[in-house]
Amino acid sequence: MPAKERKLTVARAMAEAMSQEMRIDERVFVMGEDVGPLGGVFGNTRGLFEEFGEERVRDTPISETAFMGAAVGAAADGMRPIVELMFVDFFGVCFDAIYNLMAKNTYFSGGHVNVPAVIMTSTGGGYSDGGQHSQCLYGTFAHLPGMKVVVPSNAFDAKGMMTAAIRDNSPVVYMFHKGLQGMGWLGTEAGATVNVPEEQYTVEIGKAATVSEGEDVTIVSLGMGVHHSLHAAAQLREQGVSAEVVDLRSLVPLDRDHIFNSVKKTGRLVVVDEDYRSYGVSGEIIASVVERDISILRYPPQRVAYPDIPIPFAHHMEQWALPNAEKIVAACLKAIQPDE
Amino acid sequence: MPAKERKLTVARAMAEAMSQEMRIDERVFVMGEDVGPLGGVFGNTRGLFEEFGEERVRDTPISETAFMGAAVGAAADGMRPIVELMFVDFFGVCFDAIYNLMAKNTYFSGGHVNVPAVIMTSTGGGYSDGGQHSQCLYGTFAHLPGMKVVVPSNAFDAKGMMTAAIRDNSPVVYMFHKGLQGMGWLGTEAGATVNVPEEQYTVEIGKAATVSEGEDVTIVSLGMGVHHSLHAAAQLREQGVSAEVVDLRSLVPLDRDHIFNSVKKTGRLVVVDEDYRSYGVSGEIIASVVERDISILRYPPQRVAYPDIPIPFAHHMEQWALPNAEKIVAACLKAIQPDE
Amino acid sequence: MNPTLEQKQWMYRHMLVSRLFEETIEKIYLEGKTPVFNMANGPIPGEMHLSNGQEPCAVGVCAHLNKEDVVTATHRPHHQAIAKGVDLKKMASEIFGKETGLSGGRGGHMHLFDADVNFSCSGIVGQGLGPAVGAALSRKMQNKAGVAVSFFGEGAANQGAFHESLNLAAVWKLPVIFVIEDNAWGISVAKETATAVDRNAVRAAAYDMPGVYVPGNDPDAIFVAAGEAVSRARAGDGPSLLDIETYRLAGHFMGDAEAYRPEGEKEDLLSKDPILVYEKALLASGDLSESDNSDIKERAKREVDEAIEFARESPFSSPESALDHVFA
Amino acid sequence: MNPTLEQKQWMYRHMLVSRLFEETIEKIYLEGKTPVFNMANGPIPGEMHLSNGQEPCAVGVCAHLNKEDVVTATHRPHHQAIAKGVDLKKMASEIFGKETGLSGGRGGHMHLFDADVNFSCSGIVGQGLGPAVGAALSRKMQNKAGVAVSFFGEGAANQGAFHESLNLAAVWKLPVIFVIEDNAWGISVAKETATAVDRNAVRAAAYDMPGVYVPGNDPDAIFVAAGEAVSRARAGDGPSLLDIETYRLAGHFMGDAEAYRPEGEKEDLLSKDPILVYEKALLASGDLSESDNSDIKERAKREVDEAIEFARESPFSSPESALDHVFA
Ligand SMILES: Cc1ncc(C[n+]2csc(CCOP(=O)(O)OP(=O)(O)O)c2C)c(N)n1
Ligand SMILES: Cc1ncc(C[n+]2csc(CCOP(=O)(O)OP(=O)(O)O)c2C)c(N)n1
Ligand SMILES: [Mg+2]
Ligand SMILES: [Mg+2]
Repeated sequence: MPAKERKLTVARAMAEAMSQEMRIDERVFVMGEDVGPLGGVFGNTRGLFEEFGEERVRDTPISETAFMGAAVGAAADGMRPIVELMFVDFFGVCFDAIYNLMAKNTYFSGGHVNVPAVIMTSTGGGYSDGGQHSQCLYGTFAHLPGMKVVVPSNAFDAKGMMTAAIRDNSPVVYMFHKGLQGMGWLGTEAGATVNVPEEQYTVEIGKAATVSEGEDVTIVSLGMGVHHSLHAAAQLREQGVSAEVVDLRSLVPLDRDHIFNSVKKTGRLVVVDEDYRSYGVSGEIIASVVERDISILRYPPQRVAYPDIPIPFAHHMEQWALPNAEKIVAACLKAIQPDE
Repeated sequence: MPAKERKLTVARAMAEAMSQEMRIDERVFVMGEDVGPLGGVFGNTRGLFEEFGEERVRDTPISETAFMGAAVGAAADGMRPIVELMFVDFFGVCFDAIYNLMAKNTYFSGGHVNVPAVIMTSTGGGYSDGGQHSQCLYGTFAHLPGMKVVVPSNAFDAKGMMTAAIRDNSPVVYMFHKGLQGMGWLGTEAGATVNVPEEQYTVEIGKAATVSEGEDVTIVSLGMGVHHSLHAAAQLREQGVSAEVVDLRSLVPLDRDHIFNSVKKTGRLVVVDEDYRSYGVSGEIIASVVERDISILRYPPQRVAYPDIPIPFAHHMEQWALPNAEKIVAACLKAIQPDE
Repeated sequence: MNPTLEQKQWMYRHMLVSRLFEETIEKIYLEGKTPVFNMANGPIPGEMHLSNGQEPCAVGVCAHLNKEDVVTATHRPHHQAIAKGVDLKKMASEIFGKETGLSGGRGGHMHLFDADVNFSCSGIVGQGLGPAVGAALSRKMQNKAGVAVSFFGEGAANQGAFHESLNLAAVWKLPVIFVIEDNAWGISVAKETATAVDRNAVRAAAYDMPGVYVPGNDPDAIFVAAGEAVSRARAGDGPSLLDIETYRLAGHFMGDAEAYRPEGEKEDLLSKDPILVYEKALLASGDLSESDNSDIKERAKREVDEAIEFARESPFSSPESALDHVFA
Repeated sequence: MNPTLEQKQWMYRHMLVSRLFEETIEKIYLEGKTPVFNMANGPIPGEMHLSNGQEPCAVGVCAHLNKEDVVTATHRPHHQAIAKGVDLKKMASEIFGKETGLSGGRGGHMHLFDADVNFSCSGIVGQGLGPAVGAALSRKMQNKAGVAVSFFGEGAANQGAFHESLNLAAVWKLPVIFVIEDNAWGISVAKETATAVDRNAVRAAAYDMPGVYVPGNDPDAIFVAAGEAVSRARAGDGPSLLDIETYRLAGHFMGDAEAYRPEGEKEDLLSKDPILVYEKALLASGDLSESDNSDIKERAKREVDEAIEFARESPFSSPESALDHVFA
């Protein structure tokens, strides 16, 4: 199979990026729970232990405070740790080391200390894992200064952004969605498993991408939401509506220009976010457009976001609450021509 | 001095509310670091130890994870704990117990378990306490479902909302701004120290208040920002501009109607927030208005918020970055008539 | 104090109910997940952590507890819930996500709450310790009967919450018992690579509290150690730590290939199945007659069958009711 | 191993510099804060945590360290910074919030970073332990010389970070030394009401590492204990815990009324000022001549004066430069 046609899952793309970078940069190492022989609960470190051994691929105790803190100390001392926080939901046991140290030490040191660490963490629900294993928390991480925050939606970006994240001299929080990983046991959105070049490359952090061009409405999303949005765009096309889908890819830095230019073209905005609705990504995207020029929006912007409720276990409740293509279609139609 | 003319600091108003409720409800108790004989680093538990003793006013070890968790367990078992997190900046060491348990147990239990706990925590900077002791983090708490979040701006609200918070059967995060506390050693915004009735009363959680009426522009703010906004409104009045100032008081629930109605009247919106600008309160307020009806806003809404940078120690840098009346005046003028 | 005949039979029966319950859940869990295993499918979606092999810890401790006593448990909670007397029908129904479940399906297998018997559990490692301390504090302050028990794994003993909670319980001398179910694994990570000491019991000294190691995964031995700890707590003498050797006979969760286990471990553990060992011992000592045994087994089977049937036949709540119960 | 004469004089001198520095800072801190004490005013605004009385811990440990060794310190960092060799001018300037400060004024008194000597500190209790473990890991993985030392208070020993970090350092056998400066107080909370054990040294057993209690607030005794721990770390034999008795001669921060102290405690502590005690001992033993002593004092005063002058005269950076250095 020629290289350009090689399809990889997001999990394998992540592992490949790490492995290729570890080959050329001795300072890079991986730590976290079950990242060793198991290869990561979500498969993204598979093969690394076998290739690099237990020194550079370290299983940790269930001590997130210690190993996140250790990542800060190791990064400040010249290493380039990649640390896994197995589920983003666990951030509450170790966030101090992340948001007060990893994110701020460069600033506090006046630029004299860099903290080139990558935190990779799984997000998202949809498979009934209950309210402590299904959250996205994109807004939580993006709100606090000093960390870059990226959210790849497919394997190509996953590899390129992982390489970029490892090479970045600032801390990067790399949030991957479980439903895109390509782990059989979780079910995978097919669109996430795409062609991935064998060679190393980077996808610039801070740049959004238009993944489907359109004229009538701009759908801004990230991660799993991009796929729902693409499905919605396909359905809309059948109804004669041309939707443009923007994949944010990076929340910090946020590509405000890209969003603005798309909305300027279409005049309508729908934001799709699997994170909680209020005080998060969806509000910021909307505000960032209207504070710049409110006249470009013809009708009220719409949000398709997770409601402000904990995530219920039961399949039918959770699915009811999650964003999906149907809700996005309805929101787009409303954004285009609200019934007044 | 007749009761209605009795002025109290926010700190004393908080202590009075707790003490009055503790007298009539045996289940209420206070715990945290230095809440006992010291009376709280910010004075809000002064006198409680003397009145209620060490059983009900408990100094804790510096073990936030344990005592926040303990608050959850005690509340579920019928007590009504008031817990102090000395600075909100410390949430990173104990957030799991807060956002994953305190906030979600009612939901996870299908309503069979209540967690009537109050977390009181100090916010805000302005006195050069550096980047780990000056944050607001309003957006961080308000983003996550299951906790009510209140932010009083003066002693009257502080007392009434504390009483309401203690009586609420849901967890309430009570965020008080250090610059409003009335602790001499911190400097205090004079407008926060107001008349407070001696008797018990409640201020309903979830209702915003218009603290200054106006016609030309709506300034929405909370906590310390309310005072900056009032000063700005006074300056604007001299320039012939009539600004309406809305004090949110509560972030969760958010009084969207109140905000909307004010903006509908004035046609212009400025949001003032000492928390970090992106993915926080300011974006949510703006989005909540425009998603409902974009036509009521004549010009782009403006934000005066803390930039997306860690908080610098040096006085001149910090003051430069903080919201203040001058910035609000400028934003209002821009909101009213942008130079295009 | 050694268990009485009645207590032994109680422990045996509850171990059996737990085992049978999980064996049934295990089968149902796989419905809709074959040939392609996708966690999102079937009547019971999501993660499923079974406790087979760890039943002795639950019964040995809970044999000393009443309804009023508080238990906080973990992501692997079935055996503890059953030993604590959680309503089996509502529990099964919750695991199916049904309206008649403990929480109407909002919690699920990792979030079982039964306020009637003061049981709760949760999904983050080490999360239950603080709440147990708080429940114990509540009892002490209210001068109300009842102790609190927090169950957790040896992996959780490396969380900060362990340290903070044990210290807090000790300085406030609270009626709480911390119970480590040491199954030697935290998912794929072996205890010896994660924990600096051979036995977590020694860590009790860091909090000036008794720490007892109980080897053998034996209900009677656990009963004895737990009895002392519970009495101590009831007498107002403060907290204790129990460090119990146990075995996880299955994977961390269903779908776990268990490739990380050393060769032969699984077979060895299965050969030491604590329920079979206990059954044999009870029969040999005469604490259990053959006919008692079949009665107990039948009763256990009936209870489990009824619970599962109840769950199967219960309706789902309306999807929109997902919005309910966010606040009190 | 006991300190040599040179090492004793080094320790004495660095204690003096620290004390003098803080006495000077103390005066300047109060400028603009009288008659009304408002933390926001004066040339040095914000919180100010002095370390007077705790100098022996810093010098006794740092006497064994080189530039390459890593130190993470706390909200009370001056003595440690000085003993570690942080540039005194830049440090003073940082405390004044000036452009020539270690971080151009972005960090301040609780966030002193000097990469040249691998020193950093921070404001959240227990925050430095994990980073010290990470620095030690870095050295081990890179096969580079250097150990890491984390200083913290006895109050911090009740944080989860303590437990997790000591365990992690032990299982990975890292060259790190955990140093508790036990001044008996965490703000107004006495150690005996917050800590379940009399001496934190016993907690080392929970991580299978040596734990040494050093009474007396005595530089020489600390030197000896620290020497062993540092040698152990350099030899690749893993981490240690030092639990040092010390005194906080001032309030928790400036402005603290210290009403929580039992009567007489303050006077008692002041009468045991470790620098005076050490000075006397050195003079008595002949390890310090009167003329050496005045040389040392003069040199210390000069250093401090120069540093303060440098800070005073340095310009502020531009306010907008607050936007710089958020990212690398
Ligand atoms: C704070 C936190 N970290 C990691 C996890 C993921 N996780 C779930 S169970 C588990 C292993 C727990 O091991 P142990 O405490 O020994 O309990 P066991 O599963 O063996 O019963 C891990 C790492 C989690 N749920 N919470
Ligand atoms: C996690 C956290 N909790 C609380 C505080 C507030 N605080 C600052 S210093 C301090 C006391 C620390 O005591 P100790 O560790 O003994 O150090 P000492 O001040 O005595 O040097 C407290 C509670 C904090 N900074 N961080
Ligand atoms: Mg285990
Ligand atoms: Mg102390």
